[in-house]
Amino acid sequence: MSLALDLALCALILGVALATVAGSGLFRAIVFFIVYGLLVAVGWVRLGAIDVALAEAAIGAGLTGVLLLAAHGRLRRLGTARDASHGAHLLSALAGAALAAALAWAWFVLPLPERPGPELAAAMPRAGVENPVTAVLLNFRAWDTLLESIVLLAALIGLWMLTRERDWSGRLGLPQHSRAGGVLASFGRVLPPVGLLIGVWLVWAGADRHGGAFQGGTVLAAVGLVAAMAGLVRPPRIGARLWHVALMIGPAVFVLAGLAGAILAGEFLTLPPPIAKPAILTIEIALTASIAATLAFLVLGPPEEGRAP
Amino acid sequence: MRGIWIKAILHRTVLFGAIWGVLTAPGVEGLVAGLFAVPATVWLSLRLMPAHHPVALWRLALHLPRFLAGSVTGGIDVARRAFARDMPLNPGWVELPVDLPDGGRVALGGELSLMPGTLAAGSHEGRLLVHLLDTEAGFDRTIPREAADIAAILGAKRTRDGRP
Amino acid sequence: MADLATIALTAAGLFFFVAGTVGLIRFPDTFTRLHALTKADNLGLGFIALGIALQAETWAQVARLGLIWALALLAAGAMAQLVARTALEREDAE
Amino acid sequence: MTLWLTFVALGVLASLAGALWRVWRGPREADRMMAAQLVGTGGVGLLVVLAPLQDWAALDVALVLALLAALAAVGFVKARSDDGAGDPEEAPPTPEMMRPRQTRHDPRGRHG
Repeated sequence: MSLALDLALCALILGVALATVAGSGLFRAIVFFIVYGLLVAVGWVRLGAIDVALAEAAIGAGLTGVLLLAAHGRLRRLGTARDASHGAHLLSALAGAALAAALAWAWFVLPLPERPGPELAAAMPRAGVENPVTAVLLNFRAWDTLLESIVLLAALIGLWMLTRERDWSGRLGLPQHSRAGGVLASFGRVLPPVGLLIGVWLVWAGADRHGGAFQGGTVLAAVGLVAAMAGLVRPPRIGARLWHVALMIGPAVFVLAGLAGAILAGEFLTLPPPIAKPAILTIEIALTASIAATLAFLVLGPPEEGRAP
Repeated sequence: MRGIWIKAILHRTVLFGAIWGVLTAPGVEGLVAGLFAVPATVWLSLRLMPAHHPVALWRLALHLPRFLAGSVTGGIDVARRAFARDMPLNPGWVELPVDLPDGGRVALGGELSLMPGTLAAGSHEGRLLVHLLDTEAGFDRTIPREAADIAAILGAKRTRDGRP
Repeated sequence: MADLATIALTAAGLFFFVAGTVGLIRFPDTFTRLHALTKADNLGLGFIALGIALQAETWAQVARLGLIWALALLAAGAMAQLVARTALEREDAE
Repeated sequence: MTLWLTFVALGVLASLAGALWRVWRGPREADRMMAAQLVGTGGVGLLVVLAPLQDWAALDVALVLALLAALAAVGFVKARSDDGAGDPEEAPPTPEMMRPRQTRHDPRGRHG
């Protein structure tokens, strides 16, 4: 019976993936992609990967949907919201199939991924935290995470480079507005506080259970976007100092902690046990601020004048 | 006015504190983090939704059973229509003036959308737009009663456009 | 006893979920479908959460189920009004 | 109990699959969007059922999904507005779309 459930879930995920790429109509593909994110989150829960499921729920079912829908709305306003030509379809189908084949080949050739082995179990007491995922991300393989946080920042800078000259000093994204006291505005007043609480909790719980800077930061970005889209909170301008600090603080604190490790333990980014837990918590809090701000700004887009002056 | 604010801060601290407690239970280490998280949340909530109306919690509690019962009736009604062979539907719109502050009108709309046969589509110039699943079943008769309940929850103070 | 109640409540929840889907498929226009979705689905979720709450091991899990349902209701109330209004504004058949 | 709850989970999954038909079929964008909403609520329900079957931590994922359930719909109505940044409630409703009680004796209603 449990096998039937997993098979049904897999079939549904595959079916939705096919419907996303096979059907005509951009909007339909976007909605299927949102649904795909939802189902994949359930799939990760079935696999026992709660941390990944949380990230997928917040990113796949939350932020990506808003981003794609906004992009589609823009294409429609520009009058270019139509399907790609057959040739382009064929080309991307071939590229996708080649990528899938390469992944499948790698999956069969590489040794089967083992459950976190005895090495991780032996190392856990030195980690400073009890959640093995957090231990790996922020201690044992901190390099990857540090570089990822810098990549995210680089992506935002790349996006901002698309700003038109005359819009440079404007606020991020389109000028959002809503009817005062309407449904959207009221929803934007009620949801963000609860989201703030849940986002902070995800970061806090990440040390010992599941969650972490990425999941918490994404939730915070999402509810911040709700407040911004409801026209209640005005997005900052590119030059705003406070937000520069928010964007930079994650990677900066990470590098500082790495230097502290270099002095105390003789190797960059090695967190010796006595300072591991406070260091990881500090990095997590700083990373959360940076991830939340970066993701929210990425979805808002570069400054644009839009309709209002 | 000051009484409303103090009451609102108290209410919201208790509410968000309870949510934080639920999230971090069973451990007690979460309480320390809560000392920062809960006040920050209360501040954000007061900033986004200033306390203009005294909320009568006991009236809200009184209203809850009615809402739950209506929600169950609404679900059964929709299920009955969905499964019926000839699908008895008779959809149409009504527009009705609702004398509530703006947030209250939205809450009423949301509630009506979960109650039998009614679905709100926001409002226009103080009039709530309601879609009826069956224009002859008298679903709209209950709307004034719900509006009165919400008005009572929000205190007696009512303004037409609700803006402070 | 709790198990029996769980079975009854989750069965009711499943019934409403299926009813919501049947309504979504069978009802003739956007607005009536929105009725089916908003009402039946959240009732389904409510009954399932209630049934699972009887299996919970701690009160925190029960309260968390309540919070999940409350958030779903809030989302449904806002979503129904917003989507209905958008659908009201213009025809957009592709 | 495990058997029954697995059955319920399968049932919820089946009702999700039904909603996917509406995503495919449309015809209006609002129809597809609300079907995705159904999948969201169904996903929350599925995770709630999985909690006692598998891991109570599934509730935390359900909580995040429920919190962000309306996010896609909000993104949709924003993107659908004239300048991509508005609110459907700002414009007056189109009169020909909501002639009150106009469809009284037409059980099939309006088609989008």
